[in-house]
Amino acid sequence: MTTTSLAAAASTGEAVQFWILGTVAVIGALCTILMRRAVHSALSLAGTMIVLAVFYLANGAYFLGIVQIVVYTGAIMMLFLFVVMLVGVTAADSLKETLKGQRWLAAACGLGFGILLIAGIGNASLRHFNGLGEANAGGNVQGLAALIFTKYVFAFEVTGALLITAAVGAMVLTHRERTEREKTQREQSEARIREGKQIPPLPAPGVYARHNAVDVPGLLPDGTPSELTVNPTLRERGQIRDVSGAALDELKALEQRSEERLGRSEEAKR
Amino acid sequence: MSFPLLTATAAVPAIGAIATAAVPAARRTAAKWLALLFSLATLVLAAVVAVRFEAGAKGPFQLTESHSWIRDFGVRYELGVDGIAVALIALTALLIPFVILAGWHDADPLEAPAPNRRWRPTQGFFALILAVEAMVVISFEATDVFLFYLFFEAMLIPMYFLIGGFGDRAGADGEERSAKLRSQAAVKFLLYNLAGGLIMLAAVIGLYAATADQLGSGTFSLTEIVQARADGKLELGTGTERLLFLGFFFAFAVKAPLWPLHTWLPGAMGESTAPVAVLITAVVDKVGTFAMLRFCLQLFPEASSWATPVILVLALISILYGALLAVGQRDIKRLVAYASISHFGFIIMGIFAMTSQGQGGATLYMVNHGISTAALMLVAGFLISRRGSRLIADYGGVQKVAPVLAGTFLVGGLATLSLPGLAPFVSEFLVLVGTFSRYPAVGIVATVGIVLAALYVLVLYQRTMTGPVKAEVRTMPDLKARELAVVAPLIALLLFLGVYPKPLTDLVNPAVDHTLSVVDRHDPRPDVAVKADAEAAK
Amino acid sequence: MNPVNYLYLAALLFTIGAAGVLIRRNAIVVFMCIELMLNACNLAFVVFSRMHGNLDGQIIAFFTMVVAAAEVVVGLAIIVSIFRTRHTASVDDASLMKL
Amino acid sequence: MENLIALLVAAPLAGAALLLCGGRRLDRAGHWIGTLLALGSFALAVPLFTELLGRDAEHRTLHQHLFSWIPVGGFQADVAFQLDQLSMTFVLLITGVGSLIHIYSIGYMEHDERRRRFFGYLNLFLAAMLLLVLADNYLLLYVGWEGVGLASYLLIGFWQHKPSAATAAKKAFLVNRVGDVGLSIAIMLMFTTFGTFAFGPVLGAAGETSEGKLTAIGVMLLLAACGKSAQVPLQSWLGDAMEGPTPVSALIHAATMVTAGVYLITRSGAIFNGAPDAQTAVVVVGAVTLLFGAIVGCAKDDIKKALAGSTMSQIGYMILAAGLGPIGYAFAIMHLVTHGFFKAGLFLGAGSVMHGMNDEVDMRRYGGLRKYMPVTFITFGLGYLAIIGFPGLSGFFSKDKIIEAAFAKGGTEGWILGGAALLGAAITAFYMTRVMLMTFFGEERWRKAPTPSPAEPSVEPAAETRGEYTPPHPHESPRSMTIPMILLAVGSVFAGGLFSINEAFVTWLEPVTSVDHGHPPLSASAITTATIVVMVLGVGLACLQYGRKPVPAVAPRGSLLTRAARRDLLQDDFNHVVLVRGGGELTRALVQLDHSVVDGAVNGTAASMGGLSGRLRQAQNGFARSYAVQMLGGAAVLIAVTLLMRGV
Repeated sequence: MTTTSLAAAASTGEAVQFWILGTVAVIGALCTILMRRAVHSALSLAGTMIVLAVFYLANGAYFLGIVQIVVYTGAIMMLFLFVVMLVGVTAADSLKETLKGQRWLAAACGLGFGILLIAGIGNASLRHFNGLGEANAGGNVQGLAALIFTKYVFAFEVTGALLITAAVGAMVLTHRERTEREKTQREQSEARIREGKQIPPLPAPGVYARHNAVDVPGLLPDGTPSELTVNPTLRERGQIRDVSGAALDELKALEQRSEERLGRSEEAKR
Repeated sequence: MSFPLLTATAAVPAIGAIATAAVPAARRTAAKWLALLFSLATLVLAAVVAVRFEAGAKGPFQLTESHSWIRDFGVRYELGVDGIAVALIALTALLIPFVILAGWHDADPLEAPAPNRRWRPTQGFFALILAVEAMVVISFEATDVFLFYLFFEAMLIPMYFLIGGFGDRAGADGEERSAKLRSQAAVKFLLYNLAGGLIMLAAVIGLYAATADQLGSGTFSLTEIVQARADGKLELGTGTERLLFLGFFFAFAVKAPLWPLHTWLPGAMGESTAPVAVLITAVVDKVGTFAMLRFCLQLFPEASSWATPVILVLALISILYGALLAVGQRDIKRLVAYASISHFGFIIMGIFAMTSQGQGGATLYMVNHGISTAALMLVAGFLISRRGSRLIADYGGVQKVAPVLAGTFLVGGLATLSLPGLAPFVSEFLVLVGTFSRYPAVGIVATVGIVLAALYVLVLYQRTMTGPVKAEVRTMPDLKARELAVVAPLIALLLFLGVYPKPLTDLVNPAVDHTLSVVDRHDPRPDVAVKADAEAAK
Repeated sequence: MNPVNYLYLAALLFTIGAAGVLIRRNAIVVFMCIELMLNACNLAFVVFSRMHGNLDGQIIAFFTMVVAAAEVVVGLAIIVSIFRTRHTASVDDASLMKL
Repeated sequence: MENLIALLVAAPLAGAALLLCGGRRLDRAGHWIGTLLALGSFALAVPLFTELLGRDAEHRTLHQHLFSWIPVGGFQADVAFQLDQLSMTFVLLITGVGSLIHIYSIGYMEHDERRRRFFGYLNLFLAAMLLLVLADNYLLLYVGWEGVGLASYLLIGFWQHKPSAATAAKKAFLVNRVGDVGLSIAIMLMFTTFGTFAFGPVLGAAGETSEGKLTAIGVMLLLAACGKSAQVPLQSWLGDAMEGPTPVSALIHAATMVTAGVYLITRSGAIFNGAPDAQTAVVVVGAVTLLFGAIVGCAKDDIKKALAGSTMSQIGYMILAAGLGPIGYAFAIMHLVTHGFFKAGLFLGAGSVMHGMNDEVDMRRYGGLRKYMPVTFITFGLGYLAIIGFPGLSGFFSKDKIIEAAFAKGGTEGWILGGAALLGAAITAFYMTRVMLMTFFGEERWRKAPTPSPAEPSVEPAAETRGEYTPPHPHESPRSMTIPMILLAVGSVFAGGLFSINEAFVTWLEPVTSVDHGHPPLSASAITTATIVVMVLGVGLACLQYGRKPVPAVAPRGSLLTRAARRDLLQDDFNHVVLVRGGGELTRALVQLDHSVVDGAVNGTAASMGGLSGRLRQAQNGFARSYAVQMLGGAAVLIAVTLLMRGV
């Protein structure tokens, strides 16, 4: 779209776009707060953000629109997803309220707040719009750059410092300092021997099944699943996909078929 | 720019406080001597102030210093003294060395400190005393309302720790309980005074707003405001002025303390050690009455006149009530505390009698009461430290085993009942005359206080010092050299000021006259003179 | 259509986000809601910049994004470490503000 | 010459300072120093007296201005002395009798380890008393006034280990303090009325103000006089004051201090002359007291208390005379002086008796002592004759004049007052005779062991009655004690006569106390004869009751009046019930009030605050989300406020 299209009164096209995407955005937001699983929240939030990106573009903030998509939807939301994975995708927290009266208070405050906000906007005299025509004349990015590196250069620098600090902080928070020297393989094996239980290395998952997914436990010769074979984290979350039942059925079928074949062959001998 | 004498007078004890606090824990004695040294240096400076001050000179304040401090709010670092301030600074600087000397061993760590006994850092004790001195001195000097308010409030912090942190060794009840009572008393002291202070803060801000409103640029300077009011540049509405006055007066009445805002005093004085008690009643409380004279009257003349009747009645109640309760006390220190309440009633009555005798007397009263209470209280402290009990009933016949102690105690008591020949008589009589000449009824009722004073002092003396010697008292040693060195000068001073108070009156009179001229009240003329005028007119 | 509607939308989104913060217990979701609120603000900024015809609003929005990024990084790190120690990401379980 | 006046006060003051601050190292020489300084003060007084005599009557007033004491605004108090005939009389009496009693005390207090302090106090008293009579303004007089009060407090309570002594001292000081309030109010009135309180201006301008003011001042002065001179209704302390050592009773509570009230009223004559109502009050007080004291004196078995009662009544005479105005002032002072001699003599005699009877004070334990202590007997006897107004002795002249003056008041008033005075004279004769007989005549009751009597609580039997009773060995007192007694006896014999030789004393005092001779309805001779007659009656009555039949060793129950009189006519009981107990209740109630109401209000506020905060802290549940709710709510409120501000 051209800079001229950013006059005070928005075009009909923009109106249509606003009403459609706006609805989407709101729905996305509602999903964000109502979905029981974090993943779904994250995804619906991403949706809302993309819609917002579009709105940015529509408002002549081309650079911001792109940044919104790249940084937010691309980076930040992915970061969210990573953490969600780390904490547990399937873990769905109950929406049942534990704090007494919290929900009502929240509803009341939120509602009142929103109403007040909208009322404020409503009676603010925002009739007159002068678009970004001349502001974006030299190109939006150039305009921003000019401002950032002249007027807001100090804030810019500070923000940079903030980012670095944040990065370092994240590292510090997540990084665990080793309290003792890492054990050599020899020491580990010796320790194992000394403990006496589970001397050989842990069995790999899915050995006896025709599976090789980490969340599927290996089956013992009698076909029962062995917890040992699964990563303890998954075990804790109870995210073990127990396939032992299916596997046993398959095994039975296999034996039957093989018997049939063997039986035939015996008859042939006589 | 001459040598900032007033700043120095306040700064020396402040530095002393820091230095004393910095002395390593092991060197307790060194800390004591250091504190004593600094207090004496302050005394010297105060003497210099008194000498450099010319009583007759023009202008309300002398030795003034003025620097801009918080420009945006017109807060200035303004110091200046009038005769009243000089007298009180001298009193403070004079008493502190005795307080330190009297409390020489009060803050010594108890030998073999048991777990339930708190370690009492000597350094802290003396540093706090010096800190209090510094703040008191500067609030006597401050002519900027905000500056005054600052230190008026800041004073509470060291006082709080002095009251709550250091008590008599092993009171009649165990250390545990006395410690609890002590902290309660300290909290009460703090809360009372903070409440007063906050109300005053509101009034201070209100005053500033008024000045900012009408003078263009807001100011806290006493002289400027008084001047502006005199010139009619600054017109406070009647209602406003009265509210502001009440705001100021409330704080001062709590500090003074005036009935019914007095109940913090007996606790604070009863639970703290004798030197601290002296510090409270003889030095810190004086700031309240002093501020009534300097700020309430000069800033709000009309309101002061408006409030006079009520205040006089309250003062009267304080006099009689305090005296009666003193009679009823069973605890020596609390008795002295209630006696002080009665005396503060006299002071306030004198201030608001609005006569030169009344206010001059009130100022002398502040000084004399400081000295006399110090004498009585410190001797009582020595007595209590010997027997380890504050209850009057635990004593008896001390006079026989420790005559010097009893004698000094008696002199202190006689000063408290303002016997002629001792300093307090002069001031008390002046206050009475000053009040009587304008409000005869009030003056007459107040004289009842004289009789009651005799009653509680003599009853106290009779029960503790005379009669058959109690068994616990039999081995009581007489005053030691250090204690005598504390009491003797005080008594000498009491005698001197009782016989020749002229230096003090010469110092005070001009200031009082100035105050009265600001308030625009004049002494009533005697009938005969009036009649003579009438004849002359005919 | 009047671009003011964008502002209404922003207000709505902001309120929804706030409500989310209040009712969700999962720290991650709470964070998302905060992001939502920030975005709502950004939208408002952008619209304002259009309204006044200069780019300062967008600059602010830009800074907001950067700060949000930083905040998310640190916040998520905190969540992770909390999860490590307490095996939960519920904000209610971390009621350490009460002594 | 003027400059010596200050020395009069300074000498004993220095003595007091020296002895009280000197410490133990002065113990040995203390009493000599004290006595010497007292004598020195007397030695100073004599040349001053001659100086005054040398001048002519109008210029017999010396002034000495030391320094300005309290200058505040219109309030100008100076330390300045005025020595005129009135003051001079007192100075001689005080220093003279004082010195004698110092000498007497050397012997009397010989065995007391705190003798140095005793002399210190005595000197202090002398200084204060001299200040009182030498001051030239009422405020300085007030200083002396309270100073003597202090000295008497210290001396009454000198034997502090005795609770009774300590209590008596406290009582004396308190009752005096009540009087002092009167004096201070009087001074304030003077200041507001005349703008000054120096004798000259005030008395000079007395005429220029309203009678009401003068009456007020006069009544207040009278109150002060009542306190100091033990006049009804403030007399209750004098009886107990006998707890003090006998020399003290002689000096302070007989000769000098208690007469300060008379001095005050005489000195303020100008004021009273202008206020007849005040004068009436004075004479009433005087008359009542002289009867009151006399009656009490009849009932007491404690010799000192009996004498105390007599002192009271004699001072009643003086006050009465002073209240009569110019007719009486001079005679009041004259009686004061003669009384100073003979009463001091009597007390010293009593002291010497007690000294010989190892401190027994109950006259019922005396008897027939005349042959054991002749000197005491003779001196005491002369004093006795003097006080009952035996013709020719000093008491006769002074008292007779007062009675005349009382009649001369004129009208029924005159008759009443004169009658009272006569009656008083009769009773005086009665009880003094009683004392005389019970002590020096009759059987020697002290030989038998005493039986402690329930009827008379005030008498504590001396030497322990436990075990077998060892009777005392009455003996004459040492020289140091007898000599003063002799001198005083001489004084009490001749003083009155000397003064009356062509009215030397009256003319001497005239310039100060304007004298006018009233005209009694009866001729002077008639009154004199009447006086003698009633005196003889009283003596005769006493002889009948105590001379003829033996005196019971234990006081009989006695009539109602007697029992009342033994209890000081129930005046103490009244005080006890009304003041002591009532006051006690009041203070106790107030202490309660202070704790529960005044303090309680504050504590209540604190408690309620605590409760409120306790409720509030439940909001701080530590859950981040509820904090978030509060934050959002707060934000909402803020927005609402801003919107409202902008007027929605």
